[in-house]
Amino acid sequence: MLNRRTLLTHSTKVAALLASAGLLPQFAHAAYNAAAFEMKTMAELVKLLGGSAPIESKDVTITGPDIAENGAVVPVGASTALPGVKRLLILVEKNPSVLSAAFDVSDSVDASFTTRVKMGQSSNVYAVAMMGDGKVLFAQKEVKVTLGGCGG
Amino acid sequence: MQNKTLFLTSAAAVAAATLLVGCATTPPGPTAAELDAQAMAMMKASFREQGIAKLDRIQQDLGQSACSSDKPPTEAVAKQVEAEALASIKWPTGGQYIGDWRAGERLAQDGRGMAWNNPSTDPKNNGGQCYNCHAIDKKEISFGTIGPSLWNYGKLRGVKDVTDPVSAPIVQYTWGKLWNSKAYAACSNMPRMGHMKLLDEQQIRDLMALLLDPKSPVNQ
Amino acid sequence: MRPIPFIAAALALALSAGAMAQEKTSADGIAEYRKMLQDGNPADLFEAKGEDLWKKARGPKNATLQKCDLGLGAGVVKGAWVQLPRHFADTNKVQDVESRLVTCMETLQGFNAEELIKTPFGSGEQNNITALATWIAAESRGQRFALPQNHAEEKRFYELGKRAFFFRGGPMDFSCASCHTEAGKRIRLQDLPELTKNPGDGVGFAAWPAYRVSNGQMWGMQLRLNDCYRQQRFPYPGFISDVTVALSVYMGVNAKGAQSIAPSIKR
Amino acid sequence: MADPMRIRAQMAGDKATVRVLMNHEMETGLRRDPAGKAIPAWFIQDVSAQHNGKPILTAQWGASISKNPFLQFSVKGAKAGDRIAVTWKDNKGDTRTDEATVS
Repeated sequence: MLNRRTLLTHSTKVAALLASAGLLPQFAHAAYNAAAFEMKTMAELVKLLGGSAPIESKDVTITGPDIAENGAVVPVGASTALPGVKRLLILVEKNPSVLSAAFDVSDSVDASFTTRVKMGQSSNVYAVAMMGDGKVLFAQKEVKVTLGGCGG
Repeated sequence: MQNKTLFLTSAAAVAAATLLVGCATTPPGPTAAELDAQAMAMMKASFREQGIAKLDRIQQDLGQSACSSDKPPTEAVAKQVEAEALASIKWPTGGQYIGDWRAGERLAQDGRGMAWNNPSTDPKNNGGQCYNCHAIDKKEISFGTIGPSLWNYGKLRGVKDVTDPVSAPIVQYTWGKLWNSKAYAACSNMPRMGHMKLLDEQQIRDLMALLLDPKSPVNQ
Repeated sequence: MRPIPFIAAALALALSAGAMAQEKTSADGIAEYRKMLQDGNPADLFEAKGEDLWKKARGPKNATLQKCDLGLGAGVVKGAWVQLPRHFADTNKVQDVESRLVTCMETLQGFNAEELIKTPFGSGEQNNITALATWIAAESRGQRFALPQNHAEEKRFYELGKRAFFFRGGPMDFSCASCHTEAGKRIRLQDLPELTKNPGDGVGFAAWPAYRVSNGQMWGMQLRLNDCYRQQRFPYPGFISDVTVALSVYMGVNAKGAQSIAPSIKR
Repeated sequence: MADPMRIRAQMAGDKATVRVLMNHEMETGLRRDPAGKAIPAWFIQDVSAQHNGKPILTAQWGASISKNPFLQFSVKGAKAGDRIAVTWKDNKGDTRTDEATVS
């Protein structure tokens, strides 16, 4: 509820920013896709981004711990050695917004990124590779988030 | 204020050293008793009240002061602490010992309460914080090890029916342990849940159910 | 026929170790998680900020801290951390790193010490003190703790710290000793260092300051001890009050020989 | 102004491994302060990197990236002495660029 309203105001703000995007050439071709960060499921998200139905694949790798001692910081990595990958996504199934990060892959970098995400509860995390030919491949892994000790 | 205390205590230490210097080859430091007194003064000077955490919290009762060193209290003192604790136990109204294990599990998981950032000292705001120190339901992997495992607590002690008189001794002991742990061990690490008003009677009943109810997941 | 008893024995062993095995698995999982966080500790951000603050002219006197004496002489930072807290002749006080920084910020930069002490953790100059402490600790990374115990006040503070460590109070009867006098114990999944002796390299006193992932904050020993007392359900220990410095002397002297890994990363 | 990033870029074979730590709150907008008031969302949305001035990476982040974000990636064909620049921009329009030399 709150989420949607906040995101809507963001979209307006982002639109305004885009008008002045000439000042930031490196962002000129990459408008922030606020709608993508509103999606609740992988299927919805991939559809929005124009990909075909996602298929689980051994050629995509998701890295992360089996157990996260704290959900505020969960290290996750997405990678693939497949040629022709355009975009790598990191998703957390049970977060309010399923998409955490989207990386545009160029020839100058490996299709391999590591970052850290917040997780509200134990959940599957996904690495999703969007290929140049429209195929969408993914890998998944379950991460258990443990409760903290003491009074917090 | 802090500075003044330090100045006064060091002045006292210097004075003590000067007095003794005539009869010792090396200047002796303060005696153990002097250090005890200085430590108490330091505790008083170093803390201030914050929210619900008032300064009376560092005024020790007999049991607290008896268990405040790296050595255990003498047997006589320990016995006195235990006897006073046993006498303090409030047994459940109407002999009703057992509540709802589901509510007990929620309490056992909850580690909140009584800290200076908590809004009130009302037991309704407090958890039992049991998993901080004990394994209880096996399904919870995030458990502490300061206390013993409570997995199968009732089952291991042969409790098949909590109302059966055969179970009465263990039921009563468990209530007493939760109400005032010091009744059975003067320097137990466990908080006195009932005696210090950390939990109310109904909350303790619910924890009792978690531990003793044959239907509780703990006893499967 | 020979292998059968062996298999049976192995099976029995496996069964009896069942509960243990599950515990082992979660412990391994947590260890793996912690290892993943080692590379890229956000404490680096605070370390860099602290170094800048040390060298930057600030305060009413518009001076740097580069003449601050952390115990090894004016401006000597490397190695100072593993000898703190210690007695300082100019203040005639046993001081930890935060307490000493307050002295230097007052004398060299003209800050008001009372104001600094009153500033809550996580705001204003208190954040700067934490960043400075982080950098100072980082400059001694890998060195071994060797707190001096020559001065009478250093010895006295050790004894006072020991008494504070065992002091039981509050509505839950907790002392530092409730959790930290035995090896191999945990609260939930958090390992508890045994602080009455050297708990090992990079453990306990030798692991702070640390970045706390749970709240994304950088914690020096002052904030670490403050939160210990909050969890002990005690009243509020004053910033750089005697009890906090005395406890650090007690833990620091006990940790003699332990290698400092600060700044580290913690749950 | 935002505090600087920490960027380390080290050669590993024929690639440079880049590790970035950014100073940012990464508020989700879903939390409340102690008084019960919603804390507004404030997070990095766009991240980009350049190798000797040439754009090599763009990314979009949501509010679920952890506070004080960490990012690791590898740059092909880099060599010691090259410059790696990283830029972020948050939802309030604040931006920061820092640079490191490959070692």
